Amino acid sequence: MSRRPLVREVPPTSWYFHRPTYLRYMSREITCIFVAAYCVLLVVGLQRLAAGPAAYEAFLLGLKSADSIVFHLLALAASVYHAATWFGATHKAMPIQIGENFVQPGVISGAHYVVWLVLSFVILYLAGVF
Amino acid sequence: MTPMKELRVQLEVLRYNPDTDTEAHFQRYELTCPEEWVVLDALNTVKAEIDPTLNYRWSCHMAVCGSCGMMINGTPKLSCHTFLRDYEGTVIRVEPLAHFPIERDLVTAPDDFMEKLKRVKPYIIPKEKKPISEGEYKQTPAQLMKFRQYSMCINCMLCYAACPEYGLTPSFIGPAALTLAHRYNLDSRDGGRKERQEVVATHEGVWECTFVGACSEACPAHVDPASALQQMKITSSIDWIVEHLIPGGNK
Amino acid sequence: MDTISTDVAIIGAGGAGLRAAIALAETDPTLRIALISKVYPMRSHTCAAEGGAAGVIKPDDSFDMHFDDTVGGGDWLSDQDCVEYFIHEAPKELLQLEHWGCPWNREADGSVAVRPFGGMKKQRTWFAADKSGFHILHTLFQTSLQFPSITRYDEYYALDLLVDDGRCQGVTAMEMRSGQLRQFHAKAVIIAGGGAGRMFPFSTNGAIKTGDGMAMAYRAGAPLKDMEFVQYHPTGLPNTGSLLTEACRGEGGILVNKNGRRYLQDYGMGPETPVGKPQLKTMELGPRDRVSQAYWHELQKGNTVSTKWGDCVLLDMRHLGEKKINERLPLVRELCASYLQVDIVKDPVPIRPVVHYMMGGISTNTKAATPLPGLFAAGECACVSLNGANRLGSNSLVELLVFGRRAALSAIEHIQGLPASNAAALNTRAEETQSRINELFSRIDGTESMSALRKEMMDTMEKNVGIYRTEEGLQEGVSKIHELRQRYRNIILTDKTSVFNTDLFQALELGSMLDCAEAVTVGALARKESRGAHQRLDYVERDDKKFLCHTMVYHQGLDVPRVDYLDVVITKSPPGVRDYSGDHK
Amino acid sequence: MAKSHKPVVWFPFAAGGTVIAFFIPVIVVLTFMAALGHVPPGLSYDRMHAFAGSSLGKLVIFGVVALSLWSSAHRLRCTCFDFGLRADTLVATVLYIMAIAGSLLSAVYLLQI
Ligand SMILES: Cc1cc2nc3c(=O)[nH]c(=O)nc-3n(C[C@H](O)[C@H](O)[C@H](O)COP(=O)(O)OP(=O)(O)OC[C@H]3O[C@@H](n4cnc5c(N)ncnc54)[C@H](O)[C@@H]3O)c2cc1C
Ligand code: SF4
Ligand code: F3S
Ligand code: FES
Repeated sequence: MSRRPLVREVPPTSWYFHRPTYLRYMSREITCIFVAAYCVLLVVGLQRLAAGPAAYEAFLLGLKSADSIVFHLLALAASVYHAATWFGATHKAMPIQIGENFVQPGVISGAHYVVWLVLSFVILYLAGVF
Repeated sequence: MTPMKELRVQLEVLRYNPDTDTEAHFQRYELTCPEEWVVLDALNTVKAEIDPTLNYRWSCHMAVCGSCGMMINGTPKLSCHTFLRDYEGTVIRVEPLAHFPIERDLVTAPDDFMEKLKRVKPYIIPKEKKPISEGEYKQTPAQLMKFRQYSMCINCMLCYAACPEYGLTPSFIGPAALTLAHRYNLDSRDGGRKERQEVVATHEGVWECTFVGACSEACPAHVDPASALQQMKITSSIDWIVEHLIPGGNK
Repeated sequence: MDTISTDVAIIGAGGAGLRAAIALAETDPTLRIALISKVYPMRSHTCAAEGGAAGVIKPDDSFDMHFDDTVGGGDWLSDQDCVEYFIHEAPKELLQLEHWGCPWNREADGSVAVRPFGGMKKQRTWFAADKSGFHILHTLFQTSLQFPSITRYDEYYALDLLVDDGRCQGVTAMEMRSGQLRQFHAKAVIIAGGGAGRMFPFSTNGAIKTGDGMAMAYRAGAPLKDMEFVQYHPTGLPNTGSLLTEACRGEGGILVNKNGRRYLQDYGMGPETPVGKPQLKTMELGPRDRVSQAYWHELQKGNTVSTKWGDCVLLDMRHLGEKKINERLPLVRELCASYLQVDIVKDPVPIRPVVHYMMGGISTNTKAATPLPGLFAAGECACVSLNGANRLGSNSLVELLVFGRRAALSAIEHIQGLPASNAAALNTRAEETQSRINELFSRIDGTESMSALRKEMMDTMEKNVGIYRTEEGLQEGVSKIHELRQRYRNIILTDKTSVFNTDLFQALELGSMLDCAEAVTVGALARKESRGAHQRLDYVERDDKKFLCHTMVYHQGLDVPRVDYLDVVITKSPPGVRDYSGDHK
Repeated sequence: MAKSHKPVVWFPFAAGGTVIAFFIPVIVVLTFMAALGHVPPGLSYDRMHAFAGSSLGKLVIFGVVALSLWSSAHRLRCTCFDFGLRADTLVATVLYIMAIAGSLLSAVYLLQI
């Protein structure tokens, strides 16, 4: 008798349960569901804004519900998680070499976080939060 | 002389022999080993003293030849660089590298990987040819460092076993081969990027990668294939823009 | 049995085999080349070489100096015509590798950087961090992928040469994944099968270095040359035997005994040089044979440190600082951290000498030709008599390249106008191999266990053919190995299946190692002098009157092999004194 | 093998990923405050209308919404595949059309302001 290699198929619908790494990856990927849903909310908000003050006020008032709070919490968690994974990976996509050495990953992602925080505060400030 | 501490080791090894088996099954071995040993040492002891019919590949015992990749408790690892002390008190499950056909026991068939390596043209396609008598191509340390990390790949295929996209879509050229293309693309002596793009920029090339990152996590040589692939996605995208959106850009 | 017809068959796809294949393909693209290897090319043990490769390139260096270092380092047992050819080819080959993309370390101006190495008067070792062999091997392998005329037979285990009409015309090899035997009919055969360090229990060599190539040629009638010269590397990890490259000392690491004394000064390699300022060709940069021998003396004097891994001396690199260590010796740091749990930045590492390299091998001339027509050999399996009685670190990697290429050119010369071969006769030879395998499989009355036999061989080699040797010990070694060869005929295979049967391959490898081990012991017993790596406690002096010659060992079936001698080629450097006392005497 | 046209969808995906990372969290915080009943002054009709009325405002809002939508749609496409939904072309078509539709709608609304 001779060769009879055993081919093991990857189960297409459940593979990500096999390793924690895969679960982490999938959780990063499914943040997009919440982000997408939130974008839909933004589009609706724009429509209301275009429809006049009454419609817009109603829209803002409509946000005030328990469901909406839960949804916002999920969207916030998803978008922050997305941001963290994104900043953590930019040094891979766009490494910066100065002379012989590469800028440390921590420095690049750190710089991103700083810009992020500043930007967020500016926006919050412009929105009159403080 | 301080005596060496010993560990009781339990291995659960996937066995498959095409001559006698229709399916793979686990076999358990128990033995006592010095605590500083690696999984490969334990396997070698099993083969020499318990079961000579157990088969696996190894050679260097110093994590450089790339022969001894296996799934250890579900994670792709070099068995010569996986320490028993990290698994104290547990059963260590040893399986052949995932995503490759099992030839026998822990021996897999790497044909697909070997074929893909070749496809990316992993050799210098010189920018300008020059005879040996004219000496070396000058390359500054900075130019060297640009690609050095990507030249460290030992072809152990752990990244292929780690990458789910390769498992799901076996036509994917995969992390190590693509990274090797990137290594030559980044080399100041090389002028072959355009040729390699014919493979790199296809569907089966970088675009099959969804940046899972498991390849880089698994890589024992710290090559970071995930980063190479991300960089190639960016350069390939720029290529596309130049070719399609800039008049005369596809020359 | 399937027959594969080819022009040149190469056995071994390490540095030497790949270099030969590329040279063949480049020189004559119409040649069909079969590259046969029992492991995938990049698994070959060339990948483990760390330190680097020597070639004259810098303006302050000269061919003469490289010549003198090599001949003196080899204790005048090198053939000087061979050394001459080698030193001139070396830089060309290293540049060729550079053109093929090898990531050599560089100077700030972009030229290739060199580092100091043991026994070398000048800095001339090209390096790629401490992974030089790895990069050489991968560069060669990847370069070879562009030549369609090279057909690889990966994981084919070569068994016997096919000899007919007084010339070598092919080889039999087993496809490991199917267990099928194939015969390769070739006009010329190049063996590049690597070393045989695995005869010893404690070795830097990978599992594949079992001397198959040497044994194959030896059984086919080609003599093995200078096999008694076995190099011990002074700095191996005491548990795994993994190598800590000579570059550790080249960069400034020092060796100390349990009293903190840099003991090398007591063995003709002093006076002491300042710590962290290594001086070429003295103290820690003495040649490997001397440095390893000094360890043995320290052990006798009770000056070694006793650790849980046995007796050791200490290699101290702390003063190099973390930056330099990470830059130049990252692999060394990693190896010590993971296998010994010692951080070389903070602590000295316990080390001891470990079997490393075979100076001896299949006898070849400067053209890489063996005395058997049609058979060529290169790399560690060959003894072209470059390394003499002691190889200088970083000459071997270049030897692979220089003589790998040379073997290819000689093979091309050989196949011009060759008479047609007699396929039927070759077939008969191949059938003999098949029967040998069949007999091994069908043997049911075997009583010897392979792993037990292997252990006895290793123990014998360590005990009787180690750093220092005696008449008595060698006598015992010869008769023990001879006995093991007889008992080997009685080993029993546990695994009798066909696919990737490593039980079978280990048995075959053991056979190869026993053949080589016998050549080593017999040669060592006959050489009643001390020279380079061959040190006898009962004949402590070098004896140029009687032994300025190569040992040639001929296979005699199951009998004790025949020993003969061949003169050393001396062209311009008469035997002299090996001086490693540095500049200030 | 022909070269892939993936860059057409991947480039906006990557740009969108960056936009999401930098902008969406803080925007979520703003509407979250509204959800909690403390509408930030900047979210009042007047100020939003003024902002969306300016051409810079239009551009910013459109950029954020369109790129984020696109990025999410593309990622969702890959995720569907990862979950075992193998009708990739269909999934891609549906999701990309939805993203484009969302972007067009927001453009229309913005132009109405
Ligand atoms: C740890 C270490 C470090 C070293 N460092 C240095 C250094 O810094 N500088 C230096 O100059 N030298 C160094 N050396 C020495 C040098 O690396 C080796 O001598 C050299 O690599 C040998 O190369 P090779 O091509 O002859 O054999 P290898 O690379 O060992 O290849 C042997 C080939 O033969 C094949 N083969 C063997 N048997 C069979 C068979 N039966 N059938 C089919 N194929 C077979 C194998 O598959 C393999 O492809 C070092 C050696 C070691 C072990
Ligand atoms: S990239 Fe890393 S994991 Fe993949 S083959 Fe190379 S060394 Fe192995
Ligand atoms: S794991 Fe696979 S998907 Fe990409 S980042 Fe690595 S190749
Ligand atoms: S044995 Fe070489 S990598 Fe493990």
